[in-house]
Amino acid sequence: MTDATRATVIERRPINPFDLLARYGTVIALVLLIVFNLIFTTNFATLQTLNVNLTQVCTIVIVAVGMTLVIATGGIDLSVGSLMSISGALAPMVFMSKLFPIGNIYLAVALAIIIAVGVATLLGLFNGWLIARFRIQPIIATLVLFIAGRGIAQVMTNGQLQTFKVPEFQFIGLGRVLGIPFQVIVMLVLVIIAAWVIRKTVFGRQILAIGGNEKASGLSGIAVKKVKLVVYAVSGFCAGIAGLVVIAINSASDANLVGLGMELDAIAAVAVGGTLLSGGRASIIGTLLGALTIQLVRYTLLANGVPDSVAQVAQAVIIIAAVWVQQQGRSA
Amino acid sequence: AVPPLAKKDTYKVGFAQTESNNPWRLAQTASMQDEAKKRGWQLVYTDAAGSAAKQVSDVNSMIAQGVDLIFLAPREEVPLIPAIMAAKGAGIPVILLDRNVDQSLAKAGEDYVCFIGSNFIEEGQRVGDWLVANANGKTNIIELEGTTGSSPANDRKKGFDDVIAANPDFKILASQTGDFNRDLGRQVAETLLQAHPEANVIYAHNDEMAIGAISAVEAAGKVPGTDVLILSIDGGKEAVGLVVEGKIAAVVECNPRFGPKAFDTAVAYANGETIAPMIINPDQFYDATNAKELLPTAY
Amino acid sequence: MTRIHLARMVGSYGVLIALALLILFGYLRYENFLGLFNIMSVLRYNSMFALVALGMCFVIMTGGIDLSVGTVAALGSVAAAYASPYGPVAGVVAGVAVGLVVGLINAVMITRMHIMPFIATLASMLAASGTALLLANNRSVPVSYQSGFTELGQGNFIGLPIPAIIATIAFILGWLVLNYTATGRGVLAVGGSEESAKLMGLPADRIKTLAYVASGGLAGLAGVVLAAQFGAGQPIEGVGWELFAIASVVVGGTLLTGGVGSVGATLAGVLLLGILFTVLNFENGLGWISLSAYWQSVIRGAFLLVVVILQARLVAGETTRT
Amino acid sequence: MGEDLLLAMAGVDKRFAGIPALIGASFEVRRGEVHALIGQNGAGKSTLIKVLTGYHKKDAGSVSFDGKPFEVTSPQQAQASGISTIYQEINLVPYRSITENICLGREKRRFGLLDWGAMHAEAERLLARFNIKADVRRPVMEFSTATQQMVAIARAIGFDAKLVIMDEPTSSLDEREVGVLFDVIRQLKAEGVSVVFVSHKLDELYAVCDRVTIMRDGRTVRVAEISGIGKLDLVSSMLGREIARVEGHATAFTDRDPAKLGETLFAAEHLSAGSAVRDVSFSIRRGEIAGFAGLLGAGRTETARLAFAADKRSGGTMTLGGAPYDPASPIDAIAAGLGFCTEDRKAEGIVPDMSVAENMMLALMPKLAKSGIIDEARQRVVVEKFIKALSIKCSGPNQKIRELSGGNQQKVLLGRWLATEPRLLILDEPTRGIDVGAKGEIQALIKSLADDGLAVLMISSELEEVIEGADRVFVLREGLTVSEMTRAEASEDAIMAAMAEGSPEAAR
Ligand SMILES: Nc1ncnc2c1ncn2[C@@H]1O[C@H](COP(=O)(O)OP(=O)(O)OP(=O)(O)O)[C@@H](O)[C@H]1O
Ligand SMILES: Nc1ncnc2c1ncn2[C@@H]1O[C@H](COP(=O)(O)OP(=O)(O)OP(=O)(O)O)[C@@H](O)[C@H]1O
Ligand SMILES: [Mg+2]
Ligand SMILES: [Mg+2]
Repeated sequence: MTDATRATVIERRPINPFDLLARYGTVIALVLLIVFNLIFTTNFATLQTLNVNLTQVCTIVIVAVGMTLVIATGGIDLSVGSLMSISGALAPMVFMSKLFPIGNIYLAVALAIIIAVGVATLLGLFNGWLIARFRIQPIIATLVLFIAGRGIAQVMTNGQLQTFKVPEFQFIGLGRVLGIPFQVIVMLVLVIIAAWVIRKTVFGRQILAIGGNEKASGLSGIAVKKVKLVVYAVSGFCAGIAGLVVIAINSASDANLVGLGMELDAIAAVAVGGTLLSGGRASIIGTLLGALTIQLVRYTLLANGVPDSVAQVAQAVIIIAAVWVQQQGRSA
Repeated sequence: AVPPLAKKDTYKVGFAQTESNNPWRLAQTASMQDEAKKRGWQLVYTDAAGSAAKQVSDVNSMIAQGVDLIFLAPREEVPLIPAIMAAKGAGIPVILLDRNVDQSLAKAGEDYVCFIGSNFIEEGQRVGDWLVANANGKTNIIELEGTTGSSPANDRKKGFDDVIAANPDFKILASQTGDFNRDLGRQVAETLLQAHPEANVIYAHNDEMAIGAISAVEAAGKVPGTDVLILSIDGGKEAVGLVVEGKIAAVVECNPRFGPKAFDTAVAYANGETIAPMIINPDQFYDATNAKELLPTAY
Repeated sequence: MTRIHLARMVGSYGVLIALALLILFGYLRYENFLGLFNIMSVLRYNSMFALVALGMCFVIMTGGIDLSVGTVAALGSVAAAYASPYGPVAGVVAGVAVGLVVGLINAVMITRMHIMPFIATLASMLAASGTALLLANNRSVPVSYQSGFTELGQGNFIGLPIPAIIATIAFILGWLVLNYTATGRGVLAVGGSEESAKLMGLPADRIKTLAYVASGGLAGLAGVVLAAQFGAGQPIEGVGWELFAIASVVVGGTLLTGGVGSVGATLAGVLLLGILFTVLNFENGLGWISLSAYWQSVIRGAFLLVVVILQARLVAGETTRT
Repeated sequence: MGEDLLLAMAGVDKRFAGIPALIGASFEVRRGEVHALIGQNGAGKSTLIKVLTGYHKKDAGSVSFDGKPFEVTSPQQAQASGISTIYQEINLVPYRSITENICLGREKRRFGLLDWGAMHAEAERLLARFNIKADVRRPVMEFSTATQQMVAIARAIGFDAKLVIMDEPTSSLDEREVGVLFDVIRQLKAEGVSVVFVSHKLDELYAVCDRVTIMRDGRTVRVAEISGIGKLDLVSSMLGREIARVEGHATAFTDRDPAKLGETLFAAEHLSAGSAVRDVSFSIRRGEIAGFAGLLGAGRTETARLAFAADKRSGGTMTLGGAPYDPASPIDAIAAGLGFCTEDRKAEGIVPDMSVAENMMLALMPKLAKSGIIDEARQRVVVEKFIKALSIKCSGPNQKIRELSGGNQQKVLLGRWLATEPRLLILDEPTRGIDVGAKGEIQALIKSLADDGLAVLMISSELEEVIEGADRVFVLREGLTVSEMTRAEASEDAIMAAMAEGSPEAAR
């Protein structure tokens, strides 16, 4: 590149401070939070703190990965929390042989995982079917399972807590590989796959195209319905996995509570991560950072003894600030 | 005065439950339903899903259906008053279960028959008293509160905190809500243990959060019962079992099996007996000294 | 070729037909279902949701959404409870005022800071809840029974529950505003195509601001009714009201994408979903099957499913061009 | 001279994200004149207008209107000050009725409430000026693009404005309707209203305008009396270079050798769907450009959509390459070798937030991918080839398509289909809203594609384009094929006659 062309490039795109803020806004927020904690929060700079935060953020990230894809198509999935509870209710019923007897515990656990995640995926597919086939608006279509899904899980278990001690299964939530919690590995794998799909595959591009202009996508030969079906199924799949992680850590499955409020946490993580709710864009890494930011905010408030009521207000302010800063960079 | 209850062989009674999202409530509902079945009474059951407003509307629909008597487990002290008054106006006696209502607005023996239940403040006090007596130098407390704004959370906190305030050796390092929820209780305990490594007592407002706290303590590489004393309220079987194992140090019972007492009271009222305005359940206290022996009787 | 008209009519009349069928079902199956006591109690209770849904309806017609209505109602009830000793007017002013303030904050975030309504109101939902708990010190705040404030919730006027009268007046005003004022038409225009509306010279931001402020104010008013009806400001009430309101609005045929909507059908939607609860309660009372609360949510979900699928099919049947 | 100036803009600068769209542009309009504003795609015409009406904020410059300095921050204020505007992309609210679209912003009231009766009457009255009778209570989205355009114009006229700005009002109108519009413009002029008229159709300028301002690359390069400037002069000022054109041709289509046409590639018999398409039959041969002519709403777009399976047909059969062709969706159509460039660029063409490259690769992407993974390198080659071949003006393949001017967006979409190497390419209004330079390029391109054996179905409301470009013309009227003409038969008079009153019998 010659000096002259470089000069014109700079002339055309002057560096905008907000641009930087927007692109790295979430990272900057994260760094600021960490610095704050290093100064004010006792016992912060330890490996255990990292461990606590990573394991606590896992389920949100896993769900938010699916949510990011859904949102990229211009949709939304309110049912994720309920799907988590269904998956969480089903798995113990299988591996504790409540549904049918299974001799081998490894087989039982494998079946439990497959059935639980499979059902969640199918229910996600059902969401997609409502949306693609009947053109029901996503908020309403997924509101159906948001309401009914938890009810189904509660009916299945009669609302009772299922407790268990099955280390083979609980490895999902408590195990470690090379010192890294297994659930964190699951989370990272999902994040990497999803980021790769969005960036590098035809499917990813089609998701973004549908979110950007559904009619144009259809006329360009994209199987809009199929893509939507798959995307909602993936969201169900992620919720199914997240449900298993939650019950594995707690050695108990409570259909009433597993995944309660998860939809809002996941959506907030996606938004703070810089993905527009209107569709057409997706940043999986952003979602990861968004979730980490929200998690760290929570950690900070809890660790410093801020009462719940004040913490709610603080979280609200921080979500808005994060989203606003990103918006600034875009519109400038 | 409270409307009378005619003497009959069987009754159609209402039970307005607050919510069904925790084991304690489920046990309470089951106890009521079993008792109704045993006596051959018809039970009209509603669930307010945690909303006081919906509970009032539930009571109203029971009134519309013409039940003979209403068992009400009020969500809150004040907002359920209109329901009690509506029932009274419709000539239907009401018996309150497990939570009372504001006595300045409605009175037992006048607006409703009576209150049967536990005293949440006292529960907190009993835990506090036990800790003061058995602390063995463990004085740095983390408190896991119930759902913010709910009356058991407020009262169990008040009872406990008052005892602690009177004993200057003890210190509450942090007090945060775990929403009566095992998963959240665990997460909050993890965070608070991390921020306050010197903590050696965890007081949880219910069993679920206490069990979550055990996981948190173990995840932090500490031994529950040895490094950290865990205290709880409710005293379900799982928790009492953990007392036997030594993971929970002590737990106050808050027995949800209301059925027999509630129905007996209704029959007594129909018979014209005088009913005490407050019937407090005798609740157990479990610790290492008695847990093993009492485990079979825990609910 | 009145596809859109037909679709809209199906949306509006469909919900009315469903409502009529549900009421008929209740009347035939249960004793006292149409008894005076039950009617009054259903109207009294559902007025709060009607107020919230009315505001939501306007917001949705602009193409937005307001998730904060439930916790704003809770906040409003706390404010009204504190003001209740000074009489009903003071209570109303206090409750509505906090609602208006939150609505204004929502509007500023959405129109000035260009934050998506879903996120903006999600944040204010959290913030309003936190503020309500702070104000109320985590407890219910009893209202004054002496000042006449509770009449707003518990009283009757010409034989009708006062909350129902308040809601009816609000809906008549809402209907007039939507159909007979420039602002009302502007709401639909902005929802239909914001850019077009702006280029046409409509004050899009002002219209959206009005919608969110109205929604906040109505939620605050619902909070006043809540406090008056149950005798306490309740910081933890209002959970899930936003979803109930959204469902009512959509069942009433209003498009979530904005631009098309009906105030009357929204009211029918509220009653439809509200009466469903009552029907479930009565069904339990029959003693045939004791529906646990869990089955109730499954049934409610299934009911919503049937209604929206029917609606979608009727609309799709009339629309060929994709 | 100064006192009869209604509008004077001088030294106007406007940048988008640092990229200049206007550089010291100036623009003056006298009272009671019809003033043409022309320039290539992306010259800055629409931007200049949006700056004037306060939709965009200008970075520098001065504006005076009606003798006073003019500072507005919203279209609403501009409207209130007497400037009413029809923007380039039709800007109506689709779900709302014609009446609302016409009367929004100046509602009629009685007792403080809207007087619907009076508003409907007003809407009907205004539409009547354009010889349009329509149920004004129905949502505008139910009407054809042309009617919508007329509604937008009626709306603008309805304000008692001193200045009416029309940004490419005729791009979706047919000749008859353009005639009606010109009558209205002349009436306005007679009433002393000034009109700014933006168009790429040069003949129209000569028909109705008094003066012309020419823009190029964000600058005002020339202002002249229209009577004092020749077409060639006009075009070369616009393009900034001398151009030689074949006299006697209004388009870039040159004569073609009928002998080169191959056998029939595509044939449709008795297509029908709803009331828009009742009975349409046509065929296209290899290497042939078939044209669809017809008035607006004749059903041309609908027919094309049926062939592409964008809509379901209710009757009729189709063959492709001799074999039965029965696609279930656009996916099948594309697989069979069809391409379809839609008339509504904004709604059905571009994905605004995606880059030029991504937009262009949308249809081809699956083919260029290896087991579902995008092959960036191969894509880049294709994209760069088409950017060059179509001379698309953009900062690079990664620029967002929404930042491009309308004409350049259209070229990207053309590239999207050409990249799939189709056998039959359907082009619905391919040169709508495109400047003469680009238009000529696109027309020449269509011709050379056909010369290479591609079958093209071209729908155009510009008669010249159909007459000079098409080897065979099918005339549609009210959902029926009413006439089929060879190049030799297709004269302007013959087509117009068929469009207006042809009957199906004449077709065979
Ligand atoms: N909102 C916008 N954001 C970024 N760039 C823009 C925007 N609007 C216009 N531009 C750019 O400004 C320049 C001028 O565009 P404008 O639409 O004014 O051209 P035009 O003369 O109206 O062209 P056409 O004849 O194709 O309509 C173009 O380079 C275009 O890409
Ligand atoms: N979205 C729509 N809703 C209702 N009717 C429509 C719609 N689009 C087109 N029509 C009707 O279908 C008929 C054919 O329209 P079509 O767009 O195919 O005409 P066309 O000849 O292609 O004209 P144009 O030049 O406007 O594209 C017209 O009567 C029109 O009013
Ligand atoms: Mg333009
Ligand atoms: Mg057309």
